[in-house]
Amino acid sequence: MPNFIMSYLGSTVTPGEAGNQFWALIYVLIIFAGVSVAVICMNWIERKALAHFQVRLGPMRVGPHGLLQPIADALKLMLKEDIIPSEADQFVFWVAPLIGLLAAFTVYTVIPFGPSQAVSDMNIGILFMLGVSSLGVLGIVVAGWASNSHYPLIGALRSSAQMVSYEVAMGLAVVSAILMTSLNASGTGTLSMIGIVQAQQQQGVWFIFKFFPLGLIAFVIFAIAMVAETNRAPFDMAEAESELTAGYHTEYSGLRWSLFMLAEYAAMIAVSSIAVTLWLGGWMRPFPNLLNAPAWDFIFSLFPGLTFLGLAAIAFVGTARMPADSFFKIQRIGLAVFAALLGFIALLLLAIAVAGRFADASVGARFRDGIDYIYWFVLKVAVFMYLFIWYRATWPRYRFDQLMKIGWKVMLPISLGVLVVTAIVGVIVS
Amino acid sequence: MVPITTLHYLVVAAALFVLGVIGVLTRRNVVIVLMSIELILNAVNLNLVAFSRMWGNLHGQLFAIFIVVDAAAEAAVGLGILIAFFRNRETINVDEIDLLKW
Amino acid sequence: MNPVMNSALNSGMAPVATPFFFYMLAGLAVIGGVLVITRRNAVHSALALIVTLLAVAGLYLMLYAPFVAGVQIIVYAGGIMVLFLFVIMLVNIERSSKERRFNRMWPVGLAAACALLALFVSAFAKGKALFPDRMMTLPESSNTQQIATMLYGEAGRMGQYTFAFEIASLLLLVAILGAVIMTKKKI
Amino acid sequence: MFFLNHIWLIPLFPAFGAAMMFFFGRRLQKATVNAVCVGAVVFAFLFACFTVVEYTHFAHGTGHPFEKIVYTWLGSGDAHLSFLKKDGTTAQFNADAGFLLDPLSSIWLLFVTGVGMLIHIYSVGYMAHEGGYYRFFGYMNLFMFSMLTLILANNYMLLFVGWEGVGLCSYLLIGFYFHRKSASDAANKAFIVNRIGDAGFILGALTLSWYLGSFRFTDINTLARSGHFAIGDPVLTAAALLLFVGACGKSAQLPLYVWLPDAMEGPTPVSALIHAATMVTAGVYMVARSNAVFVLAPTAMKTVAIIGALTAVFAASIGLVQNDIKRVLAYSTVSQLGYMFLALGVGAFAAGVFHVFTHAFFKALLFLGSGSVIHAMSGEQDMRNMGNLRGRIPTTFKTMFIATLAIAGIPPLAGFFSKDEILWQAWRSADGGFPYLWLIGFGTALMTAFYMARLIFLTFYGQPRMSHEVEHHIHESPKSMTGPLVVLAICSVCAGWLGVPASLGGTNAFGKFLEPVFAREVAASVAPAEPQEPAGEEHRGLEWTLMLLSVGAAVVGGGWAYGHYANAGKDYPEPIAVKAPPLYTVLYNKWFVDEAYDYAFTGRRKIGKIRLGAMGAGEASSWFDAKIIDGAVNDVGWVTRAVATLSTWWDKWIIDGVGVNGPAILARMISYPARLFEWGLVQWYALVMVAGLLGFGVYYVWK
Repeated sequence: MPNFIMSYLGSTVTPGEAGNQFWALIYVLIIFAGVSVAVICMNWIERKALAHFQVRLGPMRVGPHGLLQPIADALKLMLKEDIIPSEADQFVFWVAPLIGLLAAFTVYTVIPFGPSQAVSDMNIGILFMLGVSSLGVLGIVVAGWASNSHYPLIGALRSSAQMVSYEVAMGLAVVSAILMTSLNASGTGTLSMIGIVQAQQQQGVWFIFKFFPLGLIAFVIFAIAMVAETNRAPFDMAEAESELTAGYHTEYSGLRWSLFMLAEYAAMIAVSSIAVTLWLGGWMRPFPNLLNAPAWDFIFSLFPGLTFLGLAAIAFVGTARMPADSFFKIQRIGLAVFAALLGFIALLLLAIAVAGRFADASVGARFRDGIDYIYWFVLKVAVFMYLFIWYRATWPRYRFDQLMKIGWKVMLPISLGVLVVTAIVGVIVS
Repeated sequence: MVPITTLHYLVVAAALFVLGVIGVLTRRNVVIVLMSIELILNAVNLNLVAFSRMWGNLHGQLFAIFIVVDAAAEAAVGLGILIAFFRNRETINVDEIDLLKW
Repeated sequence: MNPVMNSALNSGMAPVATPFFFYMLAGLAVIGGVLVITRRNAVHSALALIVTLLAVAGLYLMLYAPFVAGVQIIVYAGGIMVLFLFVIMLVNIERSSKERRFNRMWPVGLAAACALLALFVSAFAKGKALFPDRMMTLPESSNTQQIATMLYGEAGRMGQYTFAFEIASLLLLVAILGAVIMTKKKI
Repeated sequence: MFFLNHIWLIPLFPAFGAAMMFFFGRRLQKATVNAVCVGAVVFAFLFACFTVVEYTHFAHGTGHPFEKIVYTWLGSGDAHLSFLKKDGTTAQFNADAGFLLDPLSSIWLLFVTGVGMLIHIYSVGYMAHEGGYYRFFGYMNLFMFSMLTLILANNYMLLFVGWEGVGLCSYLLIGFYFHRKSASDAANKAFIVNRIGDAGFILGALTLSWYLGSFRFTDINTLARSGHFAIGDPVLTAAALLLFVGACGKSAQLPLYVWLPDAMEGPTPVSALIHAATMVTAGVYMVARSNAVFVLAPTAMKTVAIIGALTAVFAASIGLVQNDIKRVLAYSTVSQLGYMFLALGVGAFAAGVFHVFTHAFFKALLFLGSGSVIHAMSGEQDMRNMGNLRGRIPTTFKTMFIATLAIAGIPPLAGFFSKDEILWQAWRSADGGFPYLWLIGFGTALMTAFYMARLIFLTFYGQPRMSHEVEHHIHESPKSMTGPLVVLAICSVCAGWLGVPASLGGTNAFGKFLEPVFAREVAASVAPAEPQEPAGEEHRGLEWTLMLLSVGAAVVGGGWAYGHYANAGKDYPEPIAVKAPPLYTVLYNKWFVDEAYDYAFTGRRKIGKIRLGAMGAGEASSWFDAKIIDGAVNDVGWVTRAVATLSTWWDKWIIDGVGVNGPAILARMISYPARLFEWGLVQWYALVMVAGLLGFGVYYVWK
């Protein structure tokens, strides 16, 4: 058994491909935990960032700078009474959030955090992702219907119509990126997520810059469609408070409601991952072909540690700036401990980077590279997450008919045009 | 355990097919009748894909894809007819849709 | 879809898993089918049908047809079923849940279907020897490329199914137009 | 070889412009229309220039034709479409979309695109205030497309496509002001008269292919020159005559010329482009293209020469007294076309083509100039109401004056060289040259000089005879109109220098360039060049005499016109009307040809009470139909009705009562139980389907 476990460590393929179920299971657990933690962080960051956009402080009480607020929220939601309306369809009401959650999390099986850092590399990866993420609509429709109430039903119909509409433009934008993967010697493209990133590596260009501005247009279309696809502002028709109370989850409360939230944030991360994989070079660090000496590898491998060092520094500054009143003592200590934790992680990562530079064995370097890959991927996704918050703070909501009009009459033709032009340019180039 | 052969898949497909036929023949709700038709089409697809693997070529899969296209068209048109009909007659029961008799 | 299942298929490391997953998926599919035709509520039927469709997609994966599986998920589960749910909600009438589920000729229909089942079973029993024990192995990794080649052709040559594919797209277009024209109140 | 290999693009440029106009023209701005349509023709011109340059490299002066077959347009490589030749063997019916470039088509290509480009630019100014702007340019581009197809075709079938295409465009453009009855009548006339010629043409082409087994020019020329066929071969003579009928229609020769003067109803640029410079020379082109066949048919050659000479003098005589400025030019065109056919008929193909070439420039210039005059005169076309315009529209005056000198044959302008070449060949050519032909041509030259000078003096000299209001509005045309005039004037001066004859110390480069096309034997291009004009040296004196005579004729004609018209005031006297009033009446009414045609062919006029021609035939058949056929029908009807009355009774009581209703009642009674099975329920039908499925299944499993 230990051999079985260890045998995977030197592997250069994903556990799914290697047929290693144990490691696949571990990966699944890691990703599940990681996404959950990310959602919690996201929750805190969103509240803080929104507050600062609006020149407020945001949560400040629970933990230093409200750091423990999401945990408190989670506890509250779990302990709340779980109300099921008496006229609702019990079973469907119960199963709806699960459908959404399942769809959002199943997607992560094929998201490549690195060339071997994925649960599995499916031959039809991107198709699978689009398909499974489109299942999320079902959860919303069914939730709205099962509530047996007007607002949820209208919200559900609205949001599902919106998602179905934008899926079309999104899919076409994705196809134009996939088309670019076929611009190699053999002329065969790939649908595999890892293959798409490797195609960008071989062609030496992120697809967002390929055939400028075709790649950029496709990316922008995807970036708009993905906001609509996740029902976020400014496309959050379904949850338009002023019109529909809370849309399809008006009748939900407690744990089930939090499952919806979890599914929404997980879906946001998932579509951002698709965008990063398809257009922004996935796990690749900047200029992997240009700056490819071992020294550059080393320098770039310092980035994860330095990032955590920076976070630790911010936390330390926060500690130092806290009032010296004894009222804040516990908070100050807590923040200091948090900063120390971040600093410790930073040192650990730096040590790994240094060790990877000087260790001759392949395992050490691979370990360092793995951390690099995951770091750059997560960094790119984090940028998108921040954009989601930014949109929400900045833009007013669309009217529903305008939304559909843009989806069908603007985005769809443009993405079709980009697809056709990309195909023509591809044929001419090759 | 018995290895899984084409026959196993055929049996599953036959079961789905018969279920679909029962749905088509007995249910009153048009929507469910249409869903039963989808069941039948899926049974056929399963057969085609199973045979595709059995013979080691892809023609069966291609046929399955074409059938999926067909199913999409059928669902769109069928449901369109249904909505138009519902608007006129306020019913979606098959046995109340009998204008053809006259 | 499922890492464990993939591994079993690819490496042949754990052949035990194949029958298990087959029976699980087949069971899900059949149970889903039974629920589709028995539920009183159309939404429940639709949910059951989704389960069946996903299980069938899993069976496609086991048959080394990942592309068909993907298409099944996107088109059926993601597209057609959403359409069904939409329509169910649009024509949702209270009285349908209180009326008879089956029509008056249901015993006849059931009998016919049973006869059909009997026919299938007898046909399988009669032709069992025709089926080889082992199936051919299709290469999973190039499945999508091969399908694409047959659909679109390669290197300037029309594929075997290119024409059929175009006709199918035309069929879809006609279906869209038909559905829109029938459904819209004012064109 | 890029341009040669892409020669098929040349017609496609204007075709693209035309397509754009037809599909989107209505929505486009004028600037866009200009950019697309004029741009297309400019592109075609540039492309043509490069192509011809490349062709001269390709041919190295041997005149070897370049042939590019894009695809087989009619027929195929297999034996699906074959036909029996005259000698009983089968041949492929094969018409390609193929393009042929040799010296002959290069010349046409260059001047058609060049003059076409200038006229397009001119039209931008001329049509600026007209409605249907995009329609005009769309038709013009369509015309360019057809004309280029015509001249680049490598077989009679594709040539016929272009031939009909230019005919169609001519029809559309003559009838451009279709709300005017006279314009649409003129368009109809042109179309119908052309159809007569086209029938001859297609019959000739089919006869040729029936006899020789191919539509392709290269094949036909090779066969005809192979020495296989005797000179005077009757089938070839018939084919050549039929082809010439086609040429008569398109190029307005004697019996069929009537449409061309009426075609002046179209806008002036159209008259310049289609009815002077390019389309009407298509007949000349076709005859020159078929020269190998014509050479084998002396009778046809004689016919061509005589018809050409007669047309020349006939049209010139009408032109002497016409008052509409464009009609004078139209008759002048017919007359000059007669010259060209005269040259072709006496076997001097190169001379005829040369005259086409020079004529394209000065006649286009004359028409464009007259358009400029009309523009200045606010639409007035009658020369009686003009006068003394030379100071008011100086550019137009100067360019038109140059063109007049050129057409009158004053050395060293273009017309002198080409016309004197023709006259000289008419005198001495080995293929039927005949002094009387020269004499007719000489007389025509005299008349040409007279009526052209008359046009100039009446328009630009003398006293102003227009109304005060019109006079107030006279203005020089915009740059886009005068620019082409200047370019064409330069061409009218210089174009003749390409073909200075040997007797004047020139080299006749034009003739040399064309020589391979008109070679009499296949081997001519290979054989060493023999002395070109063995008789030239001996006859130099005679040639010079003839030249001097024709120049003298030009001067005399011009001087005579000067004497009569240079100071024409209001109500000036017409010299012919003064000296020979009956002749004037005849000439003024165009020899009453239109009236004669009305009597003989159309039947619009009656001779006494008898109507002849088409309408006569119509009346006769109408009478026959009304009296004989209908009478018979009515009688038969009466009989039928009588029988029917009887039959009705039988039908009603016996057949219906016993035969039909009886079984029907029976059937209704029997079918009542069967109807109970049709419930109108979908699921019942589905059940029946399942039953059928079961039946088939059982059959196949246990058969």
